[in-house]
Formats: sequence, C-alpha cells, structure tokens
Amino acid sequence: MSILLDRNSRILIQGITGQQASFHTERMLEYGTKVVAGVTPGKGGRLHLGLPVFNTVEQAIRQEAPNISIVFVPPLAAADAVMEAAAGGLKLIVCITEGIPNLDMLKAKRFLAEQGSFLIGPNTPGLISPGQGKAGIMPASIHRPGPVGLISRSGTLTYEAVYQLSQLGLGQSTAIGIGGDPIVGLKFVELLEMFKSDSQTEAVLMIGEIGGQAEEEAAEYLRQSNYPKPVAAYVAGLTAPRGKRLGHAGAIIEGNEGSAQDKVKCLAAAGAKIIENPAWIGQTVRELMTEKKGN
Amino acid sequence: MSILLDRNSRILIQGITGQQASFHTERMLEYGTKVVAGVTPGKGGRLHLGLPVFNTVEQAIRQEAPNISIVFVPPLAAADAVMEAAAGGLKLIVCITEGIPNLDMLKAKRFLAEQGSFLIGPNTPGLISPGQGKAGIMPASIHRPGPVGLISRSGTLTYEAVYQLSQLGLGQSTAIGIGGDPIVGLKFVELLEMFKSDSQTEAVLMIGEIGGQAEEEAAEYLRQSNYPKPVAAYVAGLTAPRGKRLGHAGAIIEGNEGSAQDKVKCLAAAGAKIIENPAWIGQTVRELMTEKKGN
Amino acid sequence: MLIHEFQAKALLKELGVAVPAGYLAETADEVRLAAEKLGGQVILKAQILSGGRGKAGGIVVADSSDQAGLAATRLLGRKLITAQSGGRGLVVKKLLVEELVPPAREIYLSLVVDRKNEKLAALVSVRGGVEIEELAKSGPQAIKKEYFYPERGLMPFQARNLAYFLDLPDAAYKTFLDYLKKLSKFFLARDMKLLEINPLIIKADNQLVAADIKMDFDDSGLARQPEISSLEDWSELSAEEKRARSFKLNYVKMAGHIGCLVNGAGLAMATMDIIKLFGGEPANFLDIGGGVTEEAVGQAFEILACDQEVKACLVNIFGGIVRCDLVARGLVSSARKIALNKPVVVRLQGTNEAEGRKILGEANLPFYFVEDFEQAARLVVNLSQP
Amino acid sequence: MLIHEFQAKALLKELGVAVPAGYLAETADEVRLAAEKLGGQVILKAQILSGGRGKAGGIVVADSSDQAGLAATRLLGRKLITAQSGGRGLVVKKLLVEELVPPAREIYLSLVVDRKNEKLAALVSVRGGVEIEELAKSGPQAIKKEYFYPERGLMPFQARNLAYFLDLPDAAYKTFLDYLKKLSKFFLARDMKLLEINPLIIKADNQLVAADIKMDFDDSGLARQPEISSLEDWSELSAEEKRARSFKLNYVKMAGHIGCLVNGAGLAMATMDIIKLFGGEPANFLDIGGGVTEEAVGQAFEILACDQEVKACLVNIFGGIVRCDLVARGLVSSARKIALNKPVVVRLQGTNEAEGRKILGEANLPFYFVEDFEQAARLVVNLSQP
Repeated sequence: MSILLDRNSRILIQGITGQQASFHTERMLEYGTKVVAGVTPGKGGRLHLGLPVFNTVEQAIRQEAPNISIVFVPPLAAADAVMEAAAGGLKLIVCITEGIPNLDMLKAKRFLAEQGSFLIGPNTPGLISPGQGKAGIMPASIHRPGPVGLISRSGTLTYEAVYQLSQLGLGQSTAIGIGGDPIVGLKFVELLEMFKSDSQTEAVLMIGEIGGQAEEEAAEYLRQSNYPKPVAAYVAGLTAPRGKRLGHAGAIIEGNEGSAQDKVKCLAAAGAKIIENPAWIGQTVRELMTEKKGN
Repeated sequence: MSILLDRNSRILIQGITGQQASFHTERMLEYGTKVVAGVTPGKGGRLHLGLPVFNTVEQAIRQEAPNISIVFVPPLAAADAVMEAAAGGLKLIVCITEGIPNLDMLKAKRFLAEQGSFLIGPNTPGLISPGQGKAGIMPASIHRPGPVGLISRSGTLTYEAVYQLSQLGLGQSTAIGIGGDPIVGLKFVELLEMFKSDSQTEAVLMIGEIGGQAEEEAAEYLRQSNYPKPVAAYVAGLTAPRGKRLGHAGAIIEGNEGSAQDKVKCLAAAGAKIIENPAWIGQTVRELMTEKKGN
Repeated sequence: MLIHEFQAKALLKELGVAVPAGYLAETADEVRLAAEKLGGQVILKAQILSGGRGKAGGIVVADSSDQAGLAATRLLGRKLITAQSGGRGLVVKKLLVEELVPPAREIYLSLVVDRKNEKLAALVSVRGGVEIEELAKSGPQAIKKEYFYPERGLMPFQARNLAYFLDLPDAAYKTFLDYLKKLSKFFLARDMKLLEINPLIIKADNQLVAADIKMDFDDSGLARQPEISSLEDWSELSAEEKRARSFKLNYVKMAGHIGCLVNGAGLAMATMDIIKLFGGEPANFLDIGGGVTEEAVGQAFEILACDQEVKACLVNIFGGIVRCDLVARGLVSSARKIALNKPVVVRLQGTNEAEGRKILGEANLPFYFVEDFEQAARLVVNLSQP
Repeated sequence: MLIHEFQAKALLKELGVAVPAGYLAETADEVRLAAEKLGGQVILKAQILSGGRGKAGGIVVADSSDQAGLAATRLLGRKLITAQSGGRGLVVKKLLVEELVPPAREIYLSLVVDRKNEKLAALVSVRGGVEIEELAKSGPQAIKKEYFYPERGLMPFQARNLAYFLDLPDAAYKTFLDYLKKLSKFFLARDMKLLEINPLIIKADNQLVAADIKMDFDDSGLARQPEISSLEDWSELSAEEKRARSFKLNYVKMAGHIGCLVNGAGLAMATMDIIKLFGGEPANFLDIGGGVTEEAVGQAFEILACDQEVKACLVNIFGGIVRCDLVARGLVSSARKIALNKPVVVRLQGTNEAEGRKILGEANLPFYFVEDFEQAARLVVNLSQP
C-alpha cells in the first residue's frame, strides 16, 4: 500500500509552465508518476512537456480527471490556486509554494474544510510513495520502497533522513513533508492516523522542529490512541535561540511555546523513541524496528 | 408533545427593554411561558418586567441557562444579535425583526449552520405550542391545544387560519411562522420533517404565498418522503401581479418563478389538499382529517 | 429599489467601468445639442424604472442631431407601457442620449442574490443583448454561473472561470477580471439585489463598454446606504403611492373597483384572492403593517375612499400587534373628514375587537359589519356592483 | 516584521486611535526641545526593535526638560541588552519623547494570529502594563479571548463581549468598540501577526489612550503591503545581516565559532545541533534557500569566512532543488576572492554531488571532504579548537 499517493494517482500541476514547475514535472514524469495535465491561466490549449495545459482547474478536471493537484503558483496567488483545486473537487492538494501570507492560508484552510479536501503544505517538498509515484520536488534517487512512514516539517533534513534509512536498506512506504509554515494542512496527527491503518507501514519516523504545537499534539495523539506502531522522532533546533526565526516562517520559539526541549519531552513521554543526533536517524529507526520485532 | 417549544423551554429575550419586546414579553409571561432573562447592551444588571437583564447573551446563558432566544433587535443590528445567540450555544433562535438586509441574513445563516443552531424567521410572528408556551407575538387567545401542525409564511393570515381551526374545535400542536423575507431560517421542509415524528400532530396545515421556491421544495419533499400525515395547503396571492412586491420582502413573483398558481400545482401533485378559498381553511382541514380517519 | 439607467451608469463610471459617452436630456433642444456633441449619430433611451423599454418603443437610434430632436419630441411626455410597467404605463420625462458603440461582440454579465440557493451568484453568457431568462431555457450551455458568499466575495479563480468560459480576446481578459472584481465588491458594499450589464460590449479594439445596466438594491439595506437612497426617484409614483410611501403603507394600485385595507401582507393577498373568487376585482393591495398609527390608518383609508375607481371597500383586520380600536378610530376620523359616501364592509378580529366595533358602531357612517370572512367578501362584491 | 513604537503610533493616529502627544528625537537638544513643548514632564522611550526595553533601562521618566536632556545624553548611543535582543544588544539611536498620561486604569488589548487554533484572536485583560504571558499563568480569569476568522472579521457581539468583560465606564465603552473595530480591520488589511496595546490607558475623563504599542507584520504579506514594507528599519541589522538579507539568505548570527552553511532550515538547525552535541558552538544559522544563485552562495560563504569569530566552517548541502555543482562553484570563486585561510569541512549529497566534489577537489583550497554527517561534525569541532 502507501498513503495518499499510489500508482493510480493522476496528478495535475498548477502553474505548470513556470521554470521550477517544469523542471519538477519532468522529474515526476521520469519517476513514472502519472502527471496528466497542467494549468496556467492564459496558456490553455498548448502542450507543455507533452502534457495538455488548461486555463482553469475546472477545464483540466473535465478533460483529464486528475485526483491530486500540485501547486507551484507564486505566493500571492497560491491560496487562490489551492481553493480553485478544492472547488474543482480535488481531494488532495500539495502546495509547494513558500511565502504565502498567513491570512490567505487561514482562508484557504476554511474553504478546504468546507469542500472536504486535504492539503499538504504549503512550503513543502511534497510527498513520495517510493516505486509508485512522486508528487513533489524531492530527489527521487535516495528513496526506496519499504516499511517506514515518514512525516516531516522539513525539506532537506527529510532527504538526509531518507538517505540514512535507504543506506541501511530501510525503504519508505510514503514520505511526506508537511511544510515549514505556521499554518499548514495535514499535520502529524492526521498522517499518523493514516499510517496506522496502512499495511505497508511498520514504523513511523517523525521529523519535527521548533515552533508551533504540532509535535505536542502528535504526542497527545500517540498517548491517547495507544499508537500500535513504533514511532521514532527527531526534533531539530535544540540550539535555537528564542524569538529568532530560523528560516522557516514557522520555526520560531514564541514566548514559552515551541522549544525543541519541550517537544522532545512530550514525545518521549508518549512513547516515541527520541533520536538525539541527526546523524543517527537511520540506525535509531533500525534499532527500534528490531526491538519491536523482538517483542 | 409539540415541536421546538414545550413547557420546559427557557426563553431569552434579546432587546428586551424595547417597547415591542416589553409588550410581548409580558404577553408571553401571561401565557405561562418560562421567560428567564433578557439582554440589552448597556442595561445589564437591571430588572425589567421582573426579569434579569444582561449586557451580553454569554452572561445571560451563564446565569439563567435559556435554550431559546427571541430577537427583537432593530434591523441593522439583528443579524449580529442572532449570531451572538448562536455563538452562545443557543440551538433555537426566533427572529421577530423585519427589514434585515439580505446580505446580513446570508452571513448569519452560514454562521448558524456552523454552530448547529436553528433559526425561525426573521420577519415572523414566532411560534406557539398552545397550552405549553409562546415564543412570539401572536395573539394567544385564538389558539387551542390540538392535533394540527401549522407552518406559515404569513402573520395575520396565520391568525385567521388558527381562528378558523379553533372555531371548529381543531387545536394546534405547534404553529410556526417561518417569516416573510427572501432569506429565512427553517422552512417548510425542515418543519414538515419535525412534525412527521411528533406524536401530537395528526395533520399539517401549510400557508404559503407568492415568491421564492419554498412551497415547491416542500412539494418535492412530500412526494419523495411519501409523507405519512395528511397535509392541507393554502397559497396566498393568486391575484398578485408579476414584478410587484406585495408587502413582504419575499412576496414577489420574479421572472418565471414564484407564482401562486405554480405552487398550488406542485403541492396538489404532491398529494397536499389544496384550500381554494381563505375562508375555508378550517373546514378543509376538518374534512381532510375526517377523510383520513375514515380510511 | 430600482434606479435609472443614467444613475447606474454614473455609479459604474465612478467605479472605473467604461460606459458609452452620453448626456441626460429633458427637452428636444437638449437632445439635439447632446447629439451634436456626440457627433450626430446617437441612441436615445427613455429613462423609466422598468425593463422592456426597447420593445415598447423607448429606445430609438437617430442618424443626425435633427433626427434625434425629432425623435425626442415624439418620446418625451409619452406613456410607455412595457411588460413590467403595469397597465398605466410610465411617462417619459428624461432621455439618455448616448454615442453608438459598435460591438465586435456582445456578452452578458450579472450579479444577483440567489434566494433559492441562499448564495450570491455571478452569471455570464456568451450572448449579450438577449433576455437571460429566455436564454436559460433555449440555450443554457451559453450561460455559466459561479456562486459565492458575502464573507469571501467572488474569488479570483471564479472570475477566471467566468472569463475563460466567455473565451475573451486576450486584450479584453484583464479588463473583464478588473470589472468583475470591482462590480462584485460594489455589489456587496452597496447591499445590491441585482446588477445586470446586458449587453457588455466588446469593441473591435477589445475595449469593454457597459452598454445597458440594471441595478436593483435591497430595500432593507437602504438605511445604511445614504448615497444610494438619495437616488430614489419618487416622480414615477402616483399621488396615492407617494402618500402611502410617506406613511410607510405597503400599497400597490391595481385595476379593479374594490378597495382593500388589511393588516399583514398574507392576509391582504388572501383578501384580494377571495374578492376575485366571488367575482369582484380588487383595486389594490394594501398592508397597513404592524407599527401603524391612527393617522396612517386614516391616510390609508383616504387613499382608497377618494379613488374614483373604487366603488366599495373591504376592511379586514386581524388584530395582533395592531389593535382593532386604533384602526376603528383611524377609519372614523378619516371617514368624517372626507364625508365618506361609499359602502365599507368591515371585519375586525383579534386584539380589542369589541372596542373597535363599538367605536365604528357609534360613528353613524356607511360601515357594514361582518364577522365571517366569506360573507364579508360576498357582501363587498355585491356592494361594488353598479 | 517588527516596526518601531513611533511608527506604530503614527499608524494608529492615522486610524483615529488616540496616542500620547510626543516627538521623535535623535539628539539631546531635540529631546530637550520636545520636552519643553510637552510641558516639561515627559517619558523618554528608546526606539529599538525589541520588547523588554523598560527592564533594560530603555524607558525613563523626566520631570523637566533639563532632566530629559540629561537622560537623553545617557541613553542615546547606549547599547541596550534586553531579554529579546540577543547578547549583542541594540544601540539606541532614536528616542520617543512623550507626555505623561495619568491613568485612572490600565487595560490590555491585543490581536494575534493564533497558529495553534488556526484562527485570529482578540485578547483583553482587565490588567494592563503587565506581561500577558505571565498574567495568563498567574491570573487567567483576568483575560478574555474571542476567536475570529479573516473572512468575517471580529463581529460586533464579540467586541461587546470583550468590552463588557473589561467593565468599562459607560463613557469609554463606545470608544473602545470603535477602536476595536478599526484595529481589527487594520489587522486584516495589513497582514499583521500581532497588534498589542499594553497598556491601553483609561484616563480620569474616560478617554482611551494607547500608551505602548507593538506591531508585528507577516513577512509573507509584505509583498502586497508597500506602505508597511517601507517602514522596515535596516539600521539595527549588522553588516553581515544586511548583506545576507540583500541576497535573500536566511542568516542569524550566534555566539559560537563554527560557521554553518546549509541548504534548508531543518537541516541547518540539525547541523547546529550536531555541532553542539560534539562540544562545538555554532556561530550562526544560515539557510541558503532553494532558489539560491552561485553569487549568493559566494556571499554567504564570505559572511562566514570573514567573520573574526569564526574559526572553522561546515558546509552541509543535501542537493534537491539546489545543485551541488552550483554550490561548489560559489564556494570556490568566493574562497579565491577572499584568500580563504580557515579550514572548511564540506559535505555534499544529492543532486550533482559528484560534479560538486570534483569542482572543489580541483580548486586546491583548504576544503575537507567528509561523506558522513557525524564525521563532518566531529571534524569541524576539532578544527575549530585553538
């Protein structure tokens, strides 16, 4: 199995004619992903990378029946693009764009909730179900199919984690970046819930970072749900200073909330295996899985 | 039984210190209705008609635990008052006020849907469950407890209908004015559904009028639900001219929609007994109930 | 509340939506002058508050300023009877004189409160200049609709959906989106019920021009729209309608001979219906409303009683908020003042009915009391017959 | 983006929210003059982009203009180290000289994006002038919160709930509602993250005056807020920070000796963490971002390599969007330019890693290649030790 994305997924690229979108669409196609169409207002009717381009999501859906959209639209137009995808009926929308205003995201999330659509991101590398499909911008080569579900707030740190896993022969069921912004779509809780019932996934790796409360909520969920699969967690930013934003718009310790120490404490108390050193991500997951099998 | 309102209902009056509100609150109290509190911003802490007055609905709920609110607030502030009641957690709100702008009502209805609250009105006389309680401005004396559920878009025409019923010894389970505005809360369909499972109600009388599609929707519902209780219907405005608004903001035949002739046709086709003459409302309901008992 | 085309065009112009160059004129001389300024060839449009002006002869094209003057002479002061004006028709007092805008294409655009769906709707059609309701039947595939809510407004992607449906030339696309954004904001900010541009002309140079505009505002919103309220034109109302309006009476004149004075819109409609049912013709709809005063009852009664067409009156009151004694007092003082000489059938029920009947009974005026609704209707129909 | 108090007060004044009379001054003479105009007794407030100024000695009351001048002499040019300013502290370059507003009461008001609940929140407290986070622990019953959404805004009944919670004097009630309406609209229109008035003073005459204000704007919204963007003060940034900003590099200076150059914020944090884990101290956070150019990589490297505090550097790149060869080229040209004389540990993984290593290997510069993350960290810690 895998979650959210599999070999039957049909992908739409919003903003397909842009430079980044073009580059990554080609990579997705190379990976064997079924990208079926693109949307760029004003460029409808053309072919781009061999794919039909439409002016609106509505037209693209009518013609090509995608079920996932990936949004590469510039920041100030991206929330509108996300809502367009949801209004068209798409149930999973992956928003790569970084720098979308908070208020736009608040509006978009309310709209998506009404439409019953899920959002991954924004400011995310996307998601990949190795061997099945790639809906994002991560380097495909480091991934292997396998038993580890990966949920991360980070981009390149996720690649590092995947690299370590794959080096040890531990493949991934699905690896998902949830995005580094203060307001994002699906978070740890919802995705842990999905991995829970995914037969391919034997363990879950969480990569958190400072800021917000997503890790604390995940800990609460793990505790309350008595989560049946082993969970390992790494939280970046133990050395982060208070009140300084570290790159990601969401990565800031505000007031008394969001320090890596607090997050680690909560997750440990909830039974997650804490990874102390970012170089030990792979081996810690391997140990965890071996232990659990031993039980 | 009865629907929506019974002897345990605890009523809050919003705008209680106004002239109309005061007059009608006294009538409700005379009828034995449990009016428990009032709200008028700026007049909190006083007693009015022997009832405690609060500045906010929130305070009134905390102190007196009402479960129904009646709104007598002026038109431009009324939608806000309705939302205040819903935000406070009240599940039934009766809005007497006439002349609320359409856009305000659209906003309020969305808010109420989110909160899971029901609205009766605006521009309604309210509702009464004879012998149990009165949440509105209708003259109490004409009502009798009994088996007829009454749903009406009109005010005084409802009194006329009730008068005719009571004259013939036919009491009412609950009589509800749904309001004469283009955008109202509960309509025929939802209330027919409630009367369906009310044990006291043996037959339903609908009083419609020109404008909108509420009667057509009711006909569709009756047909699809194979409605189990006898329904009689009178529709006012057979002589109404096109494009002229007759009193109620909602009573206007626009384009090809909303004529009394169309409504009567739909309702008749759905099995409702059509009342041709407004003087025959009582006797037609009596005949209908006798027929059905005969079956 | 409807406003005139020239008023609507002034509002749009202010908003930055292009309209044809034009002048408002009230005399043939003014029309001639305006036509000269516009280069001779012009279109004259009767400014009455009703649709269907074209079919009724209210829109005329003139090839020269002289021809324009001549056409104006024929139009000004004329009564136009349109599909929506009612039998009386409306007198043309003002003409809008406009340049002729040659269309490369005509499209349709409207914004409306959709009461059935309890949403707002933006509607476009690839065919402009035709009646949208007819088009909805004959060619629904030519129409596209986007729903929206007042909190969010029309979203950019919805505007794009409409624009691409219309298959606009690239050069007109941005202007269309700009117009739609401005119009939808205006619609919300001004408590509108309907804003219709039909046709919206696409010129050969891809300019978009709103050639005809209809604007209808929510009456209930006027209290917070002073700018819009000030546009109300009372000049088309009859003397009776003006009087009724100033006393907050809901009055609509009709063609029959039986005056109806009722409290409550539903009961007023039912009263008209029952009169018709027994062979009579109501002369009006009149709902005196819940907050009515004694003076207003008197005014309402005078409007009916002084109407030459009215042969008999039916007063049908079911007291709730309105007290029967108040109505009775209003009737009596008014009837005395105008020396009432028409039969009046009176039915009083509800709050203070006994007091009301007593006041009327003691007044010694041509009032007939009837308790039963049906009998009251039969009687007034009989009394109205010559 | 934070703005200065004097800037925030100017915005509020424009909006119609009362603030104390005051002047901005940059010299002791200007301060003396301002104090004279304000009647002698004044408050001097250091204009630095950081909270906690009071505790750090940045807010001083003076009883006369001479005293004000004297205090200004002590304050201007001084480095203030506040709880939020970081170890370096911030130099006071401007003072806001204000009248003293005698409070009858002090309350608290803020509007904030609540990221946990994904809503906006309006917060009040009956106690102003204290830190809200401490109050939330010590006296939560003194605080009331109303959530709202950008589409709807703060609704009138919510504003009333807050106002009545504060138990305002009648004469202050309407002003409070008026302020709250204006502030919540401003918050939404200007893409704010935080608007805090603490304290909001209720004067004896029931006037409301915003005595201290904090405004923080969403960086992602600045692209559509030219007016707000123009308020950005770069003068508090160090030369390195300015350079980083102008090349769109995410750079935060810290106290250690190991420079870090990383792509991706998470990996950059992890890199700092692992350095600390092996006994080193990172000199900075630096995320070069996904859209980085060769030139920007060079600039980033120069910032680190030219920092006197930095003894060794760790370059940790996991190529995704960023290509390793591009990074390598940026490093090499920059290292040549500055005649690099510090050890640099380089780890390149991902897109075009082989090309990258080749470029660096051929450059004949003090680069150490390590493939393993842990080894790279250990090595750079060793190399940084004296």
